[in-house]
Amino acid sequence: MATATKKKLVQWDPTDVKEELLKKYPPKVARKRAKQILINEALENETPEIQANVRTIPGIITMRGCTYAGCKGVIMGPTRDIVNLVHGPIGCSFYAWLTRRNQTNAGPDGENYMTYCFSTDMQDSDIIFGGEKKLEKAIQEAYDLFHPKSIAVFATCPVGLIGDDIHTVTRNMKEKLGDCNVYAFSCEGYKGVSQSAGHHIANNQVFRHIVGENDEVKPGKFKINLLGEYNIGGDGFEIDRILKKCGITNIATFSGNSTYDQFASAHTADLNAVMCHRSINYVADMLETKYGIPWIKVNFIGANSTAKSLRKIAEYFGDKKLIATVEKVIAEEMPEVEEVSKDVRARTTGKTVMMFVGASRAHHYQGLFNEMGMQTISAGYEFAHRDDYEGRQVIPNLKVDADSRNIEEIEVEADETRYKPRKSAKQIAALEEAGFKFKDYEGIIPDMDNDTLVIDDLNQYEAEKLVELMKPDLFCAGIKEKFSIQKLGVPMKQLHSYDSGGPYAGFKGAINFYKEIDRLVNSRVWSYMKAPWQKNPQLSASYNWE
Amino acid sequence: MATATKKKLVQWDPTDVKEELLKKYPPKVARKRAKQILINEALENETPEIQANVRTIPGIITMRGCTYAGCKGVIMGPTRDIVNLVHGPIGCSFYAWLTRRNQTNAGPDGENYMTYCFSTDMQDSDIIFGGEKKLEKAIQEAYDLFHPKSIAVFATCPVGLIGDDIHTVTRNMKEKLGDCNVYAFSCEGYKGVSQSAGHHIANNQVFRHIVGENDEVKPGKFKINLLGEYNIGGDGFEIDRILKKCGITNIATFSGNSTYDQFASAHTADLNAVMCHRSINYVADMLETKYGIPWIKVNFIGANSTAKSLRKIAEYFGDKKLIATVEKVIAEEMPEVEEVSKDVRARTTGKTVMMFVGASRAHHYQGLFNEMGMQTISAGYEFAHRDDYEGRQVIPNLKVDADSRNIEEIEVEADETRYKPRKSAKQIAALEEAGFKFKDYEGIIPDMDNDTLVIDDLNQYEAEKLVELMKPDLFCAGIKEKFSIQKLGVPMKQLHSYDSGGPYAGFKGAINFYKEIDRLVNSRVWSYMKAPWQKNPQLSASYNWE
Amino acid sequence: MLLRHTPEKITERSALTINPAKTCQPIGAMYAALGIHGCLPHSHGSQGCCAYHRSTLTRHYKEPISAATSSFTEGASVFGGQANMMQAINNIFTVYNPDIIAAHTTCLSETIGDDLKQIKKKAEKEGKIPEGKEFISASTPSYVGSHVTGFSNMVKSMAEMAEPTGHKNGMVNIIPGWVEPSDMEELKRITNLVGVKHILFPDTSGVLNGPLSGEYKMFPEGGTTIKELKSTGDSIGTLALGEWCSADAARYLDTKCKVPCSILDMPFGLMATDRFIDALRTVAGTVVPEELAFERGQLVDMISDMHQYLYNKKVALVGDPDQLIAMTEFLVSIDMLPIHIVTGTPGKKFEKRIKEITKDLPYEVNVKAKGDMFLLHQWIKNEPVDLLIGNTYCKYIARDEDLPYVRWGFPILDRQGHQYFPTVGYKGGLRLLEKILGVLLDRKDRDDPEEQFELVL
Amino acid sequence: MLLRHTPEKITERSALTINPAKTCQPIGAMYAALGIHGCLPHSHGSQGCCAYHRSTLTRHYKEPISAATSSFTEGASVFGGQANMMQAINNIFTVYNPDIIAAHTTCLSETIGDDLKQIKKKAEKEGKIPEGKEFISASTPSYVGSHVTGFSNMVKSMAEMAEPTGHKNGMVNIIPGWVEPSDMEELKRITNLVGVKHILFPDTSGVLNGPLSGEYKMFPEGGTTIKELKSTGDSIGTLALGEWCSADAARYLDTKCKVPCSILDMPFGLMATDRFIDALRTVAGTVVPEELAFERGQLVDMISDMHQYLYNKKVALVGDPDQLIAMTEFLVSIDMLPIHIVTGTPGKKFEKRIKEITKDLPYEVNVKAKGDMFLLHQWIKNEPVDLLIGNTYCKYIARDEDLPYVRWGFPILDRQGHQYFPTVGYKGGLRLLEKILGVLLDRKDRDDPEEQFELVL
Repeated sequence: MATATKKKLVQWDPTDVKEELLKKYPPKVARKRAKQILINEALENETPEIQANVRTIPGIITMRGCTYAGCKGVIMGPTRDIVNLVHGPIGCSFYAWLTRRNQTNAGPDGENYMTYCFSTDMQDSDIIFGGEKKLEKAIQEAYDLFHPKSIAVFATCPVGLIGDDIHTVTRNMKEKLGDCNVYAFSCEGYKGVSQSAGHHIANNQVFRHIVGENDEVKPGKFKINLLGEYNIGGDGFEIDRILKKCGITNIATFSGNSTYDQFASAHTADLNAVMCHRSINYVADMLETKYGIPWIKVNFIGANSTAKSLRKIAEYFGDKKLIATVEKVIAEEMPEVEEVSKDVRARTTGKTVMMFVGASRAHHYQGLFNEMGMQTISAGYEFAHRDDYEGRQVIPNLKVDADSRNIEEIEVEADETRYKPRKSAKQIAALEEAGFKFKDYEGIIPDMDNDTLVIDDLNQYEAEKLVELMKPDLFCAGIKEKFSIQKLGVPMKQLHSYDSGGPYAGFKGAINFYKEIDRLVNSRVWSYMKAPWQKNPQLSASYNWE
Repeated sequence: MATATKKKLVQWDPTDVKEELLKKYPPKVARKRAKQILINEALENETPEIQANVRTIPGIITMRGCTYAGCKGVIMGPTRDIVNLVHGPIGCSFYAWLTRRNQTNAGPDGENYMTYCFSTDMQDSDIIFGGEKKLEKAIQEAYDLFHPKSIAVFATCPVGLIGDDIHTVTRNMKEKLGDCNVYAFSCEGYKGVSQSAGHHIANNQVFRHIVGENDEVKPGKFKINLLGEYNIGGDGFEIDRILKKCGITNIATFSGNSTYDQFASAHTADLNAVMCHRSINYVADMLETKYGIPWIKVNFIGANSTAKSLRKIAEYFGDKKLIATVEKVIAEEMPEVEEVSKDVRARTTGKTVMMFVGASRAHHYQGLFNEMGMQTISAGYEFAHRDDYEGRQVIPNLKVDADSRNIEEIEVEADETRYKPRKSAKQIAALEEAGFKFKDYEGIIPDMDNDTLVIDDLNQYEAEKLVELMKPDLFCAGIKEKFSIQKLGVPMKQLHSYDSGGPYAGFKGAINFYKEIDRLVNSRVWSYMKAPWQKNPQLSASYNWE
Repeated sequence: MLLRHTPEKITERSALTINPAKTCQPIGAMYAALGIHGCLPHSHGSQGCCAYHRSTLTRHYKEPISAATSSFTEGASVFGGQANMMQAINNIFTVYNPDIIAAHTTCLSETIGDDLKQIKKKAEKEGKIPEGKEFISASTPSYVGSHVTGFSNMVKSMAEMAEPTGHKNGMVNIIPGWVEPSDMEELKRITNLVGVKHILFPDTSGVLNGPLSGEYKMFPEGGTTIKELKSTGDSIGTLALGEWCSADAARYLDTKCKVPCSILDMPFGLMATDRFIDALRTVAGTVVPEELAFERGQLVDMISDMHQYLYNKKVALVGDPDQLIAMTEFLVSIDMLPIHIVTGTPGKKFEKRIKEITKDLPYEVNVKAKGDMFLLHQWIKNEPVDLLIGNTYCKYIARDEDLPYVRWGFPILDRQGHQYFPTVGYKGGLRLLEKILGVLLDRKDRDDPEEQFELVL
Repeated sequence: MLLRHTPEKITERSALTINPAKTCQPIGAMYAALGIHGCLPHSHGSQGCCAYHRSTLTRHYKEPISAATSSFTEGASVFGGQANMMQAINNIFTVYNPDIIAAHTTCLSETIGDDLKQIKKKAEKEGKIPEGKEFISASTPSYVGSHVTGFSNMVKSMAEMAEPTGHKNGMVNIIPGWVEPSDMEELKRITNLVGVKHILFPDTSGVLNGPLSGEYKMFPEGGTTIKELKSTGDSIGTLALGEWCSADAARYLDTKCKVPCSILDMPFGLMATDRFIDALRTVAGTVVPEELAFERGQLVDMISDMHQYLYNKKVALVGDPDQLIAMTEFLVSIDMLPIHIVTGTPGKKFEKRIKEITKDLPYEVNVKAKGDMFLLHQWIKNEPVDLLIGNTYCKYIARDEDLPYVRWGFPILDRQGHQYFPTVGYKGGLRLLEKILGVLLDRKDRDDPEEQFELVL
C-alpha cells in the first residue's frame, strides 16, 4: 500500500514547540498551560513535576467530559444487570446510551439493561417543585417492569442545585421494594475538574453499597479481581480468556462485563490486579485495608506487558504449577503475535505517534507501539493526577484544592469479621525482597524518552499545533479530536472507544492492534489530499492529446 | 383512496374511432389495418370476420415477438428438467433468460435448469464455417456437467440460413449419449408472422420426441392433461391445488411447471383440458387422433369460469362422487371470492378496460373483469388466428398463406398398440345430446358487446390513440406497452407476465386479481399528474402570507 | 434479543422514560449555531454537556465539531457562571478568533439563573467583545421541550440579529429547520431555480459535510453570514419550514420587523415540496422552471412504477415533529400505511396534525408526542409493521423484530450519506423512495420461496 | 439453491456458454441511438430482436422504449430485406415523424448480406427520406463482440455524421460511453463547472429518465441534436471515455476530421475522475473551480472515514470492460481486494489492463474476458468474497452464496435509482461508497453476535 509522504521537520526543538503552543494564549492561560506542558528529561532519582488534575480553562476547547460521564458512563455503564436510572433532564441519559462500546455477554437470556436508557426526564415543574416524588415513582415503575436485583440512581447538575435528596429516596425505596438494592450517586456534572471525580464517586458507592454483599465463596484456586478494566471492544473478554487458560479465576472485573454479584463477591478474591491506576487505585487500597487483599499494578496492553503481568500474578501466588502453566500459555500465544508483528514492522518501524487519552492508556499503549517499532513523541492524559505522571511516591504531598475537597474520601478500617490478610507480613517482605512490587506505579514520565513532550489536558488548539509542527504518523485521542486531526491528513485512532476495533488487550488483542495500526498508517487514502490540477496547476501550453 | 378523475368522451362512435386510428397511415397500411380493426356487431347466427395471423407491417411498432420467442420462451421455457440449449449468437438466449415469470417447483433438490442460460454463443467463424461442430461440443459439455435426461436445441435466425443441420447433430448426440434424449427445434425467428408459429414448432416436436415415451400408468381415477397453461405467476399451482382438492389428477401440464416425464406420460390421461386454444389446440387434436383422448375447452381465469370448467370436467367423467366433490369445493371456495369481489366492486364497478394480449387472455380475462363490474371496451390478440376470434367453425376455410405454409403440420394416425378411445361413440353422442361440447371454442367476438372494438395485432400508435380517445380506466398488454400508456396517466397491467403479481387463475387467483386491479385503478398516484403551479398558473396579486 | 426486557404488554408510565425519542435543548442550539459562518458555539454549563454534544454531532457527521464551554466548577454553580463566561469570551476571541460566539444555556446555568443577555452587556462594557465581533445567546433549559426546541430558540436568536434599515432588500428569508447540510444545499438549489433571491438561515452546508484536503479549517467557507442575518429584517417575507423548528424566528421577524411570514411543512415528499415551491413562486412572483416540473414528474413516475411494492405496507416512524408530519403525509400519499408514530418532543398539536393526515387510512393509527422508543417497540410487538423509519437507535428494534429499516432523522451514527444526499425536494423524494424500496425488496429477495424468486421487480 | 447445478470444480468449456456476462450488439446500438434527439432506432431483422431489446431496456429503465423493426419474414430472409427496409422508412416517417432513423443490422440481415448504406442511397434516390430528415446505420452482427461493440458501432455512426466546415466551433466532444442517463447529466454538470463548451454524444439524459405528467412524448426533449452531431467535426478535440465504448468514434473524428482525441477511462471513482477533470481543464485551458475540489474532498473524506470497513474486503465483479476497469481501479484505491473479475465481452487487452491495476494486491486475481457468470460463480465457490458487484442476474449467486451485493451495470431489472442518481464523478463515487458500505454494514449488523452489536459505525 502507498503511504502518504509527509514532510517531517528535519529537526524540532521541544522548547520551540512548547513556545509555539503557548504563544497565542492570553498571559494568564499561558502561565497555567506552561505548567501542564513538560519537556521530558531524565533526572537523578527524581521525576520532573507536571501540573495535573486542575481546572479546565473556560473557553479553551477541552477534550474533557464531566463527573457524571465518569460515574455513569465509565464506571457503572459496563455493568449489565443493574438498572441505571438517570435523574435529570433527558440529555445526560441519552448521551450515555450505548456510546462507549463496552461489551457485555449476558448469554441468550441473562439480564442485560445496557441496551436500555432510563431517565426521569425532569421537566421545569420538577425543577421548581422538586423531583423526589418523580424519582420515587420512576424507581417503582422500573421495578414493576423489570424486577431487577438492583437500581442505581445518578444525579445530573440540577439535582444537586434544587436539593433533591436522592440518597433518602433510594434508601426508602430499597426498604420498600425489599428484594432490590437501590442506591444513588451524587455525580453532578459540575463537581470536580474532570471525569476522574466521577470515577471516584462511583467506586466509593460500589464499595459502600455492593462489595461484601455476598460472602459465598466462589470456586477457584487462584482468585483475583481485575480493577480498572472496562471491556471496551472486548478487551476484558480476551484477558479473561488468558486468565482462564492459566487457571486463574477472575472473581470481579471493575467494571467491564460485570454483574452486580461480581462486585458483591469481590472481597473473596486473594489479589487485586489494577489495570487503570487512575480510575480505581483507591478502591484497591480500601479492599486491602478492609479485607486484607493486597494489590499490584498490571498491564495487559501489549503482548510483553501481558506476559509480564501474568508472571507477576503467578509469582504472587508462588505456585509452581501456576508458574509453569503461565509460561506454557505465554509460549503458546507468542509465536502468532511475533509472526504478525514481524510482518507489520516492515511497514510501521520508525513511524511516530502521539497519544492523549484517559489516565492509563496513553502510558500502556506505548509498549504496544514499541512492539511495532513505533515511537511515542508526545503523550499526556485527559483527566489524570500527578501520581499517574510521576508515580505514586508523590501522593503524600499532593495538595487538595477546592475542587477535590468535595469529592468524598471514604475512611475504611479492617472488617471485624472478614478482614483476612492474604499474605503474612513475612511473605510480603520476602516477595519484596525478591524485587516484587506491591501497590507500585511509576507513572508515564519515566517510560518516555528525553525531549518528548508530556502534556496534561491537551486541548484542540494545542493538538492541531502539535500535529502541524511535529507531523506524527499517527495521533491517538477521542472522537471529538478524531476528524480535526484527520483533516490535516494524519490518521487518528480513538483510544477511548477504539473506533470500531478491538479487543486490543492481551495476545490476540496485540495482533488486532498491529493490523489496525498497519491499516491506518499505510492506508492509500492519505496520499489523495491533492487533485492533479492542484499538484501541478500550470497548464501544458499545447493540448495533450494522445 | 383518491381516484384520478379522467374526462371521458361523453360519447364515442366506434366508426369515428376507427377512422381516427387509420387516418395517419399511408394508404396501403390503412387498407390492411382496416381489415384487422373490427367494430363488433351481433349478427344472425354468424360472427363478423376479422383478418388475423398476417404479417406485421415493417416500420409499424408492433407488440409481436418472433417464432423463437414462441418456441423457446413460451412453450419450452417452463419445463424445468430439460437443458434448453440455444444455438446461435448470445442475444437470443440472454433475452429469454428468466424473463417470463413462469414459476416451477423442483423441490429442495430436484433438477431445475430454468435459472440457467445455455448458448453456443456463435461467433463469425461459426457463421462462415458452420456451427455444427460447436453445437455438438456444447451438447457434450452440457451433458458432462449436468447429465440431464434431455437436451433441447433451439435454432436462431442464422442457423437456418447457414444450413447447420441441427436435427442430424442432435440425433447423433442422442445415440452417442445413450441416456439423454436430444432433439432440436427449427424455430428461426424469421419464420411465420408471430410467436404463434413458434408454439406450433415446439408442440410438434414435443409430441414427436417426448409424448408416449413413458407408458407406465400413473395412479389416479380421473386423469387429465392441462394444455396451454404456462404457470405465469403461479397460475398452474393454483389450478393444481383446486384439481387435487376435487380428486382430479393432472398428468401433464403443457407446459407450466412441467417436467420431461409429464410430457412422456401425457398419452396416459383420459381427457385433455385446453386453456389457451391458440397455442395448443392442434396438440389436443393429435392426442385424440393418435391415442383416443377427447378434448374440451376450459378456462380457469375467473371464479365463475373456474367453477364452470370444473363442472365440465366432472360431467365428462360422469362420476357422481366426483360431481359432488366438485360442487363441495366450489361451495367452499366461493364465499371468500364473493366477499372480496363485493368489497372491491364498490370501487371498480363501471370502470372500463382495454386488453391486447396473447391469444386467449384478452378473452379469458373479460370474465374476471365482469366479476368486478368492469367493462371491456376494446380488445384483441397479439398473435391469434381467425378461429380464436370467430370460433373454430372457420378453421376449414382458413387460407394457408406463404408464411404459414412452411410451419410444419404433423400427420398423425391412431397408434397401433396404444390407441384407446376414452369414450365410445355412443357415450360421446349421449354427452353431446345433453349439450356437452367437445373440441369447441367460439372465440372472443361473440363474448364482446356491440360497438366494442376488436383489434388484431394492435400497435404502439393505435394503442396511444385508443387511450387518448376512449380514456379507459385500465389498459392491459405487455411490458413494451406498459409505460407509454402509463405516461398518459392510465394504469397499465401486464397480462403476459402479470408485472409482479399472480396467481390470477382459479379462486385464490381471482381474489388476487380483484385486489390488484383495485390497487391499480384507485392508486392515488394518478391524481398527481400536475403541480399546483400548473393547475393554477396565475399568481395571486398580493403575497399570500399567513 | 438486544431489547430482551421489553414486554408486549403496555403498562402506563408517568415518571420513567425508557429509550428516549428526543434529547435536550442545548445540542439543537449547537447544531443551529454551526450554520452561521465563522461561528463558535458555546455551552454555558459544566464541560460535560459540551463534550456530549460535540461527540454526538461528530458521530453523526464524521466531521470535527468545534464548540467551547464555560467549564463550570462547583464554585461557579454556587456563585454563578458569569466569571467563567467572561473568561471564556476573552479566551475564545484571543485563541480561535471567530466572527461570532453563539452561546446557549444548560439546565445548570438556567437553574442557577445566569442571564447571558446581561453577561453580554457586561462583556461589551468591559470591551471583552472585539470591534466587529458578535455575541448572541439563547436560553435553552434542558428540562423544557427537546433538542428541537433548542434549535428553534437559537434560530430565533439569529432572527434577533436583524437590523432593519427601512429599505427592503428584495430577499426572501428561508428558515429550513433542522435538516441536513445536503438538504440546505438542495433548498438553495431549488430556490435559485425558481429565481428567488433569498437568505437561508441557519445553513450548515459546507460546514458539516466538508472535504478532506490536508487542511483543517475551524471555520469553513459555509454558513449564513452575519451580514445576511442582520439584513433579514429588510426581507420581503419569510418562509419558515416546520412549525416546531422555524416558526418562532419567523414570527419574531413578523412582529418586530414587519416581515410577513408563512409557516410551511418541511418539504419532504411530493405534496410538501409542491407547497414549498408554489409558495416560493407566489411570494416572489416568479415562474417555476420546466426543470423542476421535470424533477417532480420523475418522482411521480417512480411512485407509479413501484406502487405495487409500497401499497398497503405498514410503517412505524419515530423522530421529530416537523419531519414526521411531512414524512407521514408522504407515506400516505404513496398509499403506504404509517400506523405507529412517535416523537419524544412534547406538543399535542403534533398528534392532532398526524391524525388529520392519516384520517382516511383503513387502520387505527397510534400516535404520541412526548413518547419514547420503548413504547414504539411495544406498539410494534402488538401490531407488527413492514417497515421501520427512524434514527440509528431503531436498529435494536429492527434486529430484534427482523424489520426492514430505513435510517432517517437524528442521530444517524452508523451509516453514511445523509450529509451528502438530500431527502428534501423531489430529488430527495426519489432518494427516500429508493431507500424504502431497497429495504422492502431486499426483504422480498431474502424471503421469497425459490419458486417465486423474481428476476424483474 | 437457485443455481443448484453449478459445481465447485471448474472444468474447461470451449463451446458452451452458461449464464452469459454479455448480450448481443443490436441492443447496444439501440441504446446509443436513443441518445440522439428525435431519433427512432430501427432493427433490421426479424421482429423478435426488436421486441427483446425494447423489453430489456424497458425493464431496466421502467420507461417506454420506442423502436421499429423490418419484421423479416422467411421470404425476406431469402430474397433480402431491402423491400422491408424501404417500406419501414416510409411508414416511420409518415406515422411517427422522427428527425432521424438510426438503423442497425442483426445476425439475420448480416448473414444474408444486406447493406444498409446502399439501401439508404436507394431510399434517398426514391425520395423516401423527407427533406431535413436523417437516416444513419450501423453494422452490428450479433455474432461479433457484444452489446458493448454494438453501442460503439452506433456511436461511430454518429461521428460519421460530422460535416466539418473548416471553422473550429470551440467545443470539446465528449463521448461518455455506455453509462446511465444520470451519469450523462452529471458529466455535463462537471464539464460545465470546468467551463468547457462541449458536445456530449450520445446523451440519453432526459430521454430514459423522464417524468410522469399525463403526456406521452415518443421523442422527449433530451438527446444530442443532429446539428450538434454534424458539428463534432469542427470541435477542438474529443475526450472519449472508455476504450471499448467510445474510442472508435473518437479515432474516426481524428483521422477523418483532424479532431484530436484522447481516450480516457470512464470517470468512476477518484482517480479516473481526477484524470477526466484534469484532461478537461488541460484541453480547454480552463481552471477547475473550488466547487469540484470540494466534491473531491468529500469523496476522499468518506473514504478515510469508512476505510476500516472497506480495507482488505474481497470483491467479485462482473460487467463490461470500460466500467470494470474504472471500478477495479476505484476498489484498489480504497484498499479493497477485487479478486474475481469477469466480462463477457472479448478482448485480451481487458485482462492485461486489469492485471496492471491489481498487480500490487497481496492476492491472486482471477480475470477473464469472454467469460461468463457460471465461471464467476465457480471462482466464488473456490475463493469466497465479501462483496459481489454486477447486474441483476448476480442476485441468484448472491442469494445462493449469501453475499453482500451491489447492483451496478446493465441490466438492472429489479431496483430503482440508477436512472436518477449518477455513479460517475466524485458525487457518483460517494454514491458507490454509500452503496458498498450499506451492504457491508447491513451484513455486519445482521451477523455480529449480540455482545458485539455496534451502535456507532
